[in-house]
Amino acid sequence: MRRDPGSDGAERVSTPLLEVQGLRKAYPGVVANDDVSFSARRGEVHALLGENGAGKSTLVKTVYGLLRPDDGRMKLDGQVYAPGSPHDARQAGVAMVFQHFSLFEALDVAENVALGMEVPPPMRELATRIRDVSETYGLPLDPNRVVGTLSAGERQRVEIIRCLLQEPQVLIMDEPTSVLTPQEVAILFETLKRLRTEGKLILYISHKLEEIRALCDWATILRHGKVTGSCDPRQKSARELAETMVGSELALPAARTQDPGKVALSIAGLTAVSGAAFGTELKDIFLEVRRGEILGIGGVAGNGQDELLAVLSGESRSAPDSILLGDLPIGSFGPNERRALGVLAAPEERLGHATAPDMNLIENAALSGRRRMRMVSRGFVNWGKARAHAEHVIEQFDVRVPGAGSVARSLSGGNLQKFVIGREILQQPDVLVVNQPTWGLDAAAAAAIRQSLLDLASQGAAVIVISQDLDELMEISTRFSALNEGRLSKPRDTAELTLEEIGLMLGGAHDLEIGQGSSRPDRAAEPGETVP
Amino acid sequence: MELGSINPVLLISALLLASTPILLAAMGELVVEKSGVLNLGVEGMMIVGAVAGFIAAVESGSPALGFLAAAAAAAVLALLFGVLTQVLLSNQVATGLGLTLFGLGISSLMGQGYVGVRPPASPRLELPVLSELPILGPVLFNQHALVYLSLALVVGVWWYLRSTRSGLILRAVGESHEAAHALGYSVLGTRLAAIAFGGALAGLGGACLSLVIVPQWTEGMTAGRGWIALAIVVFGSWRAWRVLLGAYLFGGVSVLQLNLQAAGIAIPVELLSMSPYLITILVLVIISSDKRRAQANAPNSLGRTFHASG
Amino acid sequence: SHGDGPVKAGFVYVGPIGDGGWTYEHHQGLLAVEEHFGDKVETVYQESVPEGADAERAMTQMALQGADIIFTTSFGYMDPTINVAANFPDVKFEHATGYKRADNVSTYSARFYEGRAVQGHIAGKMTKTNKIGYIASYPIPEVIRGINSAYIHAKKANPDVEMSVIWVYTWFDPPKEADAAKALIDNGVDVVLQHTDSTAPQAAAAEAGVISFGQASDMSEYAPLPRVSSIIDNWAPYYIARVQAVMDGTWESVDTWDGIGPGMVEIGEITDAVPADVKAEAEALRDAIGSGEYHAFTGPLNKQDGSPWLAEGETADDGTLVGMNFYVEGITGEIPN
Amino acid sequence: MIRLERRPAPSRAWAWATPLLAVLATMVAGGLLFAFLGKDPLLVIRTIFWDPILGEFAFYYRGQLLVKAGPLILIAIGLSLGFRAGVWNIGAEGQYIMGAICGAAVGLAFYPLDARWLIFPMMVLAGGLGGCLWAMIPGILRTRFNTNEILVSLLLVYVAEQILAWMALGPLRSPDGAGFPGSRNLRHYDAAANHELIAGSGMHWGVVAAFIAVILGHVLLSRHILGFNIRLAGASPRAARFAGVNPGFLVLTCLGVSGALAGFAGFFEVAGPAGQINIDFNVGYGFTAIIVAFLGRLHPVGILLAGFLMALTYIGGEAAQATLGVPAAAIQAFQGMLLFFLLALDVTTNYRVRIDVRARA
Ligand SMILES: Nc1ncnc2c1ncn2[C@@H]1O[C@H](COP(=O)(O)OP(=O)(O)OP(=O)(O)O)[C@@H](O)[C@H]1O
Ligand SMILES: Nc1ncnc2c1ncn2[C@@H]1O[C@H](COP(=O)(O)OP(=O)(O)OP(=O)(O)O)[C@@H](O)[C@H]1O
Ligand SMILES: [Mg+2]
Ligand SMILES: [Mg+2]
Repeated sequence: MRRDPGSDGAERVSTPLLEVQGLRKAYPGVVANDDVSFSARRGEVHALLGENGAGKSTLVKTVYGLLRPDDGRMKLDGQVYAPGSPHDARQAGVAMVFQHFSLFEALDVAENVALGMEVPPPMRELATRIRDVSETYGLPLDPNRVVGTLSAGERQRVEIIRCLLQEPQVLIMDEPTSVLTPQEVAILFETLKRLRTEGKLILYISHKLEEIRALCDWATILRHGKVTGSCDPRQKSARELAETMVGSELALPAARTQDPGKVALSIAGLTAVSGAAFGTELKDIFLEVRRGEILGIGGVAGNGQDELLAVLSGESRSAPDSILLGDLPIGSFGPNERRALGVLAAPEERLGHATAPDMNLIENAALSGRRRMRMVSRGFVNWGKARAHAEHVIEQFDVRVPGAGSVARSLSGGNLQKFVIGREILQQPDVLVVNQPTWGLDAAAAAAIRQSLLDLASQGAAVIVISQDLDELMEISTRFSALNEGRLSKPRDTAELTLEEIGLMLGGAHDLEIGQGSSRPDRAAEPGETVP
Repeated sequence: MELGSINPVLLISALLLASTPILLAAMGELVVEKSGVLNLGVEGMMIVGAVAGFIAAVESGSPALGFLAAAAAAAVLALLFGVLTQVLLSNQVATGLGLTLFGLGISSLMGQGYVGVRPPASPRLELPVLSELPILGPVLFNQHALVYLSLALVVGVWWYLRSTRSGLILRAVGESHEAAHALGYSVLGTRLAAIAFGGALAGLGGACLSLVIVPQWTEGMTAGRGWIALAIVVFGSWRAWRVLLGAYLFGGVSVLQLNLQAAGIAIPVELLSMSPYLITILVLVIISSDKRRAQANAPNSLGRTFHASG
Repeated sequence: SHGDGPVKAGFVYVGPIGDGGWTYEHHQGLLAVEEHFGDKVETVYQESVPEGADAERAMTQMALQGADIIFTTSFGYMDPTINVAANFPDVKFEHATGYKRADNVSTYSARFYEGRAVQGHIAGKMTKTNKIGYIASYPIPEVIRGINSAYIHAKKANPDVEMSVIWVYTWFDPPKEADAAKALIDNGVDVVLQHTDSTAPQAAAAEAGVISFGQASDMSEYAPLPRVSSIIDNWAPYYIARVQAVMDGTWESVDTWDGIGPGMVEIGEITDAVPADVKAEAEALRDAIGSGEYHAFTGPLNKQDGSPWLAEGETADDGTLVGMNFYVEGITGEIPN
Repeated sequence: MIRLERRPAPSRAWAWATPLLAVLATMVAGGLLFAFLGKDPLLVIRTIFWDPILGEFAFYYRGQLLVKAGPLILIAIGLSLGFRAGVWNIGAEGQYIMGAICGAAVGLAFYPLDARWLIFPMMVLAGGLGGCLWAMIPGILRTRFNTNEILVSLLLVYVAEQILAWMALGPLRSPDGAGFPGSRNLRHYDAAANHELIAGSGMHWGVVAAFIAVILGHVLLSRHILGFNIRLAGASPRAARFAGVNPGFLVLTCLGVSGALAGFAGFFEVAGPAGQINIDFNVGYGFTAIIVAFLGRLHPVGILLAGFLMALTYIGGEAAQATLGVPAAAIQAFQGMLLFFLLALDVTTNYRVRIDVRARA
């Protein structure tokens, strides 16, 4: 049943490079990997597919030596392979790019790279090698830049270069593209294809099925910790793939809604400095969102998304008339005053920003709903009302959780996100701002959330969706703006746009710039206007 | 008497020695904090070092053995903190405070037979050639070995953190323990080592008091110097050279205010006695008001508990 | 007289018995009582008792547990002693260095300034730089008396002498005392006197090669140099006498302020580092004070501002001495307040 | 190998059990320490934990427990609010001193006017205000200049001690005290005295204030929006900002309230049990209260219990000193152990401890 490995004249070796047999790993209350077996060859890009919590990350962490399996065996190049730590793995030629970056913001690129190597050369030599290797693969990097000042794409480059310098046989990538522009994705794919021709094995995890279809030679599919199948993704449609993962039929969001109404909220000429150590400054932002529409704001992470959300939610304040709600200047209002007026928000970071991890869902319901749901009278919290709100969200948004008394951190990402979005939507906002509403969520959960946003807009609310997932924005937004280095482009009707154009609005591929940031003249131009 | 009667060379010489205990303890705490751990038990470790060093020196007759024992005893105490906070994941602030309380108690228990005993003298180290320089030589280059050691440690810690791989790993652990763990570095091991090192230096600082500066053993003799060392680390924004500067500034003001009194300068004594603390606060304010700069060098994981699941 | 069983004597200490100074000497007194009476007494003590509510509790506790006499050995115990004594009329209280008495509360103190006179004389004779230094704790009458007494006699011995005073605002902080001694020495002082309790200044003096005096206890481990002599608090005879009075049933409330004569203040051995003639003069001064033929504050003496205080041959009355709050003429600097 | 597994939610059973286990473990370890010092461990433990409550002189000690626990609880309640919000006020000792100085100064200013209805309330206010303002210094420095409040509040303790010495020797020195340091005794000035409410009970206004603080603290944290904001800010500062909590406001509130409570404690102490401003007036309540706050797990009811437990170790410890000759230092080490054991055992609240028999894979 196996197919030929990588095309493009890769060497064909009959024995698999990596074999995994009967791997099992249990966490308290959940078996993350249950009797997982698969094998992969040199010169192939091997996808691991599965919904949230299927056990993909657990599996690759085990391969990388970060987790010790409870049971099962692995072989690398025919030899028994049982890494006790990532050091063993790296020595054996296994390298990994993590789902959540494993970079150190306050350290510079060379130091970050050195930390990922077993026997790094002296710093000066390392800097030269970083330059050389990054040029060779078309991923230019300045070894002396502090990582905290880099864009998300550049950071990913650091992780990849760190792996490449080890000359690994196996390269693991856990959701690498969620933070890249289409052009950057294209460059990454070029690099990966090149590695494939060099005979390396790439284990590739992503929720973006189109990508997998474009890149991968073979896919192993996981569900609830078990391998439920494998296939050649190029032979299947994205929908088929998704359904294999979920094990049921997928409901796709309904079409978008009627014509937009009056302007609900507008921003004029807003400039704001970030409070965070490595934050981005918002520059001269103009924005308008109408009732009944979804304004999509695309962009690569670290270009001002967090800052824009903070400005809209009231966490950062600005001059009163820089933000107008209808005709009412609200720039100087705090979050609760804005909530009272119907402006609600859901930040990207589900745990620790949208919710307090160690508080239960009742308390987390009071976190944003205190004002609009009238949970506080004369300073005292009416916990009964808070509980009712939490339970209403749980029921309406199909949040799977034992009860409203569960603490936020015990929920899975998808369920918590449903809770967060539901918590705001059930407060009947006039304006709702969400950042990365489906980040890291599997297809089913993502679809449910997108549907709820569409429903909200069709009921006449104005919705702003900030997202790095361009497919998502193409799917649900009425108009589209790009956020690049703190500047927002002029919005365009999404229906007229191609992915290619959007990519250019986002500043294209960051490659042309050699790690020198905003000093490049063409970055200063309004990105929207560079589109021919 | 006049301001002129204060001899600046002598003043510098006095501040070099007076600042050494704080400098040693602060260098230790710098390394601990760079690894992402906030140990507020410096005072407790210093006092245990002071008593252990004193006992060992008196019993063996050798100050050198005393210093070793001081470092070892304080390191053991620090490891108690390490086990509690790193293995049993207790709150670092509370544990550090407890360590100070415990250290004060246990040190006076240990030292009960040693009050009024005179320890063996720790000799000065005369640096050849330099100490023969006119005026400055005999004063600045004829100090106790510990003064030179503390200066060497500043250079050593600076070099270690900046240029060695192990120093890089330590900074990485302090910056993001999750990421360091993901790359396979032992957060626990690194931190325990840093904590023990910090303890050892605090112990040396304590022994510097009980064997060189005072020299005698008395209960509670560190009298808050451990706390000052903690302040100096923040003051120095986690940089070895600035910590040196901070320790010498505090030591300098403390010595200067006594000299001003000795010289009969008419500044109210109450104000002079407060001046080291007030000046430290003032400089803290100046340093931290530049928010971005102050944050840039602060270890990102400082004081946060790390638990590697799996 | 006292009933059956041993007399129970309680001691409340302000510092640890290992402070090497004030509390240490009181504890020596306790040991002397034990040695003198053997199993006819039972002693209890509590160390490091803060002044205030904690002191009242310590005393009450001792009284409840049957103490017959309780020595409270710090000035700050004055009001607590009076308060507790009111609750236990049958228990005798002895409060050191205070001025409030009651039917069952005696006070006792020592005339340390007599010893300071002897030290001042030696200091004046021994200084080569004509600068002597004084490490002072807090600006209270007892400390000011000591400074004045030392200065007067140093000046008599050597008219060119100057004195620097450093106020360290602590009774006991060895490193700070050491730093203060060094600051004095760096300012040209070659004789260091102290009215703080640790031996740290001795060590600093030893290192710098200047001379010093023991304080509160003999500090003989620093003899013959730098410590050339000392003032020793000797509480033992008083404690023995007072316990004896309880046994005999003759205890009465008294106010005792003894000096060199009755032996409450002792001058520690003057070492051979002091030239024989100076030593002889110093011993003569000590004996004259001890016998009462000479008073350490004898006129003519002016206050610092030049106003007359004591006329020729006039001696200071105890009332003025108890509340002394001024420097005598010649001392520079101000008393902080 | 011992492994820790994070519980999905904190275990209530363990949260209650660990303090008891910690006390037991401390008794065992402390017993060993006392045995090592040549004392009968059972007797010492009995003297510390039993005698003050039920022993021969318990009638006296029970009142003293209140006297000792009162300020500890009052200060710890204030501190716990800040600690919950991630605001680290380590300088309660200084605020306690300043409260005492301000309260006493107001009272002494009126001496010998006999108008208790006016003077005493004014003194209470002045005490609270003194502590509050002293705590606001680190608060304002933090919100304005981003200065670390742990260090500033701590350094200000030393400054406050200098001010205390200066006051005792200078402006507040009793004119009738023959030049000795220390103010007039407020207990001898009826309009200003914080007398025992029932003779011999140990109960004074400070203890009443402590009980009120426990109740208000509990209501605040469990029912009031400010308490919720405090918990939120401590649990997750970013989520708190999202919820509209103003961090600067919270820093100032927490420092202000904890400073005021410490100031009250200082005032009630100086006008009551201590009686006068003196050089060594402060005895470390401000620092011990930090431990009490953690022993009580930053929970008002826990703090109430912890305050009494701590007072017990002090009073019993002193009894053990006086009757059994146990050194004061051993008692101090014993208290340190108690805190260590609690902190060590606390891990069981949030984690399941697993012992792996299986060999390494
Ligand atoms: N450290 C942990 N402790 C307890 N449970 C864990 C831990 N890490 C993962 N799990 C659980 O194990 C299961 C598998 O998680 P894993 O991260 O491997 O999923 P995944 O397939 O990578 O999901 P995603 O697509 O969201 O990245 C999930 O149910 C998750 O909740
Ligand atoms: N009822 C209340 N009693 C006491 N304090 C409150 C109460 N409500 C709010 N606060 C506090 O006052 C501050 C102001 O918050 P409030 O909830 O009023 O938000 P707001 O003024 O509408 O908007 P913003 O979010 O900017 O403050 C908050 O930090 C909160 O802790
Ligand atoms: Mg994953
Ligand atoms: Mg507001």
